Amino acid sequence: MTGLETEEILSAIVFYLLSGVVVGSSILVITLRNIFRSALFLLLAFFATAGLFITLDAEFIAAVQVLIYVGAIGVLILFAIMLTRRIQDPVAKSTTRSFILGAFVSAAFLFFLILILGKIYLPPFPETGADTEGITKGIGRMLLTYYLLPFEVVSVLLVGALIGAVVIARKEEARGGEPPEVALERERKDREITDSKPDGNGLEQNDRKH
Amino acid sequence: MIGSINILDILKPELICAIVRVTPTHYLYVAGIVFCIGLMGVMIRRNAIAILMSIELMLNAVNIVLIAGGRAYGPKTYDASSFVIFIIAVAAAEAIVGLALILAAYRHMKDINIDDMSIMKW
Amino acid sequence: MNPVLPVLIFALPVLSFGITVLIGRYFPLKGASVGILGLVVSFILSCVVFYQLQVDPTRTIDLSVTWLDFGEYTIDLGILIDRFAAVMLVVVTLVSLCVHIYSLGYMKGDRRFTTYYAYLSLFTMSMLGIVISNNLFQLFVFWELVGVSSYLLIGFWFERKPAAMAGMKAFVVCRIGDFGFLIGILSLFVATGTFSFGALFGLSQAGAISSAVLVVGALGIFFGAVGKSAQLPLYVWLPDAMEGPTPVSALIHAATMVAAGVYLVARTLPIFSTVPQIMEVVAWVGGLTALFSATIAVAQVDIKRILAYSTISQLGYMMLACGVGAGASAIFHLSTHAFFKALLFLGAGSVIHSLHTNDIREMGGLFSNMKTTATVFIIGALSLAGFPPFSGFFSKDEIMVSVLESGHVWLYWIVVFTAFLTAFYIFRLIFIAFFGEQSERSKHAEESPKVMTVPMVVLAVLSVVAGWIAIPGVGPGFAEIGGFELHHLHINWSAMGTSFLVVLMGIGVAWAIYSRRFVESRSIYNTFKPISKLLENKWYVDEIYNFFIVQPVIFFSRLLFAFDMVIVDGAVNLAGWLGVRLSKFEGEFDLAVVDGAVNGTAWTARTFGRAVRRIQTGLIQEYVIVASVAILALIIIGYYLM
Amino acid sequence: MIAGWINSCYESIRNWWVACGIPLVWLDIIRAILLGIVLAIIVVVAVLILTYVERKVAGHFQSRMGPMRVGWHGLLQPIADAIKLIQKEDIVPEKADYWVFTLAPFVVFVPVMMVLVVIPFGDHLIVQDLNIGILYIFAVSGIGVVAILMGGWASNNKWSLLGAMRSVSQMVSYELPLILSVLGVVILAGTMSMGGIVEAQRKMWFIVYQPLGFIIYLFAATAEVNRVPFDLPEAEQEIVAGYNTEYSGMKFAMFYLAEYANMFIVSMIGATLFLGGWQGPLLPSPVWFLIKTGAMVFILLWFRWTFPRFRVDQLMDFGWKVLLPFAFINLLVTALVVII
Repeated sequence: MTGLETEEILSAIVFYLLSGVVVGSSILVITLRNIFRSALFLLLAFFATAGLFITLDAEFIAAVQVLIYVGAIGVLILFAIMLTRRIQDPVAKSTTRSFILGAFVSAAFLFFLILILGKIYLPPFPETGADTEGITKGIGRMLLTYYLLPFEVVSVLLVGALIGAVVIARKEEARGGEPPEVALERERKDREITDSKPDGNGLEQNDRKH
Repeated sequence: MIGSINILDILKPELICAIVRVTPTHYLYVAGIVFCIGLMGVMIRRNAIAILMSIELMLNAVNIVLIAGGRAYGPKTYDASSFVIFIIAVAAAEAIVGLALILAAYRHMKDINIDDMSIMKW
Repeated sequence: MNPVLPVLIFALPVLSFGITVLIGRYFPLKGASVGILGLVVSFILSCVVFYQLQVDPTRTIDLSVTWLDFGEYTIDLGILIDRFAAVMLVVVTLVSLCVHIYSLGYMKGDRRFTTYYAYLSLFTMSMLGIVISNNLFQLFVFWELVGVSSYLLIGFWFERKPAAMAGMKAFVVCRIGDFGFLIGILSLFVATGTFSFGALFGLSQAGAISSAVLVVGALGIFFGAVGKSAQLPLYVWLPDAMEGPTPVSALIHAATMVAAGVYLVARTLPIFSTVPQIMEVVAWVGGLTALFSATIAVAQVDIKRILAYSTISQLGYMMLACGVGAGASAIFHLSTHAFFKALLFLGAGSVIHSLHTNDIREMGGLFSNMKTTATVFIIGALSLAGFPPFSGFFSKDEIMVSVLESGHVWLYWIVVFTAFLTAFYIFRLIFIAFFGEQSERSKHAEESPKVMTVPMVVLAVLSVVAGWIAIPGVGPGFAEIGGFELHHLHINWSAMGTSFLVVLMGIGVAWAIYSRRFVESRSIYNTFKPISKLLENKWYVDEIYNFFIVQPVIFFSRLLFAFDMVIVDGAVNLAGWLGVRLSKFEGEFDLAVVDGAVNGTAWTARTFGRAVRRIQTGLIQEYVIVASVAILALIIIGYYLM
Repeated sequence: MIAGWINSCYESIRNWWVACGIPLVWLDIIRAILLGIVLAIIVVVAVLILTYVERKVAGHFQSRMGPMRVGWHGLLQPIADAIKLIQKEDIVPEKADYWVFTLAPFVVFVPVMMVLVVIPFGDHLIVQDLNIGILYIFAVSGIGVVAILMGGWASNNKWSLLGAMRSVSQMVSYELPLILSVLGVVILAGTMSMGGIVEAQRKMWFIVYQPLGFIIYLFAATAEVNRVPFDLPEAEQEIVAGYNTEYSGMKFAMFYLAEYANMFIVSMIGATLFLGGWQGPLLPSPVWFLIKTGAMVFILLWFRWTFPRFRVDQLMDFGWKVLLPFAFINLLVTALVVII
């Protein structure tokens, strides 16, 4: 192996290991039938991505990645799964009708993406590592000077998302304060009525149920 | 690189060197693969939460590209990192709202099967 | 000096405004505590800033940040804190603080108590904004905010029609001035591309701006100041503004807001000084306003109106000082006037609060029942009259000397005469209201609560001592406020003597007529009946405006209305009639031809739509696939083009 | 002193290594593995002692003696407990998600080990002084939450699931005040590195400048490690034993270990951030660090036997309506003071 330093081989091993984990667990995320496990593999993919960030000298981003993706978004997803599934739910079918078409389109996507990436030239990594002292400081300065407006917009977005989520997800207790059983019952009836209602626009009832 | 190569060429030392020596392009390939996996997940999964997770995967792939590019174009620029911060923030917002919507839909339909959420047509 | 301090001074009222408006009810004293607390801190910080600048005048702050970037032009936000601004900061926060505290008693039990304090905070914030601005644009923004809060406060009791009308009048009259102001600002901006004071001063002093632009700019700025500082001819709103709560009158229409115009002219004096003609205009407008409104004040019977006209008169003094180039004297008088006039208004408020009347003829002998109020009122009056050693004496003397030394002899005599009138009318008020026989109402008068008297006492002390800093060797002197040299620090004994004599005369005449009654006032009134009538009716200015401006406008509007009714409506009706006829015919046509076409179209669309709607399955993923295919197509095209 | 000795040993090994011509990287790897083992031993020992101390302290708070039988004053009690736990049958419920169920106890240990990497145990006694130290700590401690969710879900038991959800919602809610309270320290120190923060307290402990921050940290940390009065996730009377209801034997021991280790770790972090870390006169630095950590641990134990348990709504109210606003105020005031 000419011209390869031990450090290079090691960093290659680290890189291939981490990207193997990222790609492998990504595949598992979309193929596993057990949604809880695929969420766990999603977290693993995020975690390994944080590792990739560290190989790119972006420790701060890596920490933020773990903090937000694993600690916040991941937990949120797990929560949502817990609230919407039971562990023994029969998983009849995890794929859509258009499974084959979708798989084909994304495979084509990947093929052409790789073709194009083969044409892209990026300079090799500069020898000097990122100035690790200043990366946090640098990002902070960037966010509060040059990117101040986007920063503010993002904070507004977060607040909006927070309020929106609360409004969407909260139980509809405002409806006259009826107890939940009654509300559920009424809702069920409502739905039955809507379902059985003829369309009313004169067009024949067609493929509503596939 | 994927083009027409004699299978024996793989044994050539230059090529091995090119594969082993990690360059930004390597990261781009990984990101591209992860992105397409995410895209596929969006297209083929029935479970709404799985779709949301696939979207997160795609965003994650974009983050890898940005960080690798930022590293490649010099350590003194923090634009890429700032962008990643924004992306993470937006992803968080998206996850919050998405999951809230899924919960609301679940309460309404007792299921989160995307195939069944097709009442929004004509 | 740390720029955080002045920003904090400004930010605290902003904060207390926000808090009071949103959640003020939940705080102690129904929200008043928020404003008062914020102002106390602001005041202390202002004192710190003032002190720091007094010790070391070089620590001026002039900071800007770009707010809007239009490429060619940028609009900056910034602060400029020099001694000049520091004086104003202290005066504004102090008077505002006194008024805040005083209002606790005066506004007690009002339905919209919290709202009132929110307005006060809003006003304080905008006034401080004017003071710390370092460019005309920002100043204009706060200028308008001051106008808004003034409108809100004058019309605070908007259930009463006069109050609502007065608010509108103030707003509209000020808008006229602001229009000129805007023209002035914009002409300067178009010529120079900057709003910043520093840049504008530099350019105008260096002669880089053409004199025409300077004339328009300076005149425009002065016009704005005329509106806000109630100078001739736009003073008419100020007396009416007395419909607002009295503490508001003290704060806005005596001490701070009306002073904004003077502050503006003094601040932009470097621009004015390059166009002597405009300076001349400023001086004469100021002098005439002083005289004119003093004459009106002589014949009024409403205690607040007397004070209002007196305010206009004193503002005339300040404007006059600006006009003769003595900006520092103007600011000096502005500060002392802020103290003693606020004091007088608060005193008047105390009297009104107790007697429930504004008419001085229904008062009399109040001294025995309201000792504190009467004492501080007299102190304020002495200060206003310019009686040594009260503060008004020093500041007014500065202005007189400035006028005399600038060579305006006529103006000097006008000023002297006005000083006489000032002493006369204010002591007329005192002798009628506080001495002599007790009237029915006065017998039941009671002293106001502590929360009202304490701020008055504070202001009274300041009214006495604020002027002493002008005595050489006593205070630091106002020598270099804002970089304007007060070039005559020596004492001009003849001017001082004249003014003292005149003041004594004024007081004496008032005493003779209204206290000793050597001459019956009624007989004077009858002797000079035409003049008295004229003064009593304020020179009929409101009537003149009404006749020459308001009535023509109304007449013109009526004319247009009539035109509208007869000709426009006629045309419309005709068109309508024609339309109906035409429609009838068209209806026939419609049924036969158009409907056929429409039905045909609908049929086509429906048949087509039935075929096409199958694409819209409602399944997200199929949409995603379609979108991806489209992107994929783009990628492939891009790949083969690359 | 100790650090010097360790360093000189390492230097000599390193020189020998280089002389042998083997790349240094391998030495680094071996060193990392060794350090991991050392840290694991430290954790296990610390937890053994901690269980003993807790029982003793609890006993004395209640005018009892605590464990007395095994060894002198019951000193060997923790070891006996450990042997008992190891010997127990390892049961996996039939309907459980086997892999997730088995993995959860190991995942819960990941953050424990990862956090220890950046704790300065003494003068230069720190495995790796990352310059994003505090951020790193909070980032990896999020993994513990995932482990709890895994355990709760995989048990396929409603008490476990409820316990896990309670526990996680509590930890997520209290993470905000925790981070915000620590940000005050970061602002004062001007660095996120743990070593740097200890260095910044050379003159004065940060507890003096940040008393409010310290109190918030104390409460939030207590809630983070699910201790009384925030031990709702394990409220025996309500939901049996929370997320680890179904666990037994070694797996339970792992959870148990992690819980005590976490308690120890928050105490160490608190001691580092607010009490000046290893700094102190006369005694060697690790001893000072142990003393301060011990004090923090004692406060946590004290809490346990002093306060009654919160109700769920009280818990959330306290976190969001009391701690969080105060944490914001603390942060704001600190920032303002530092700017001015």
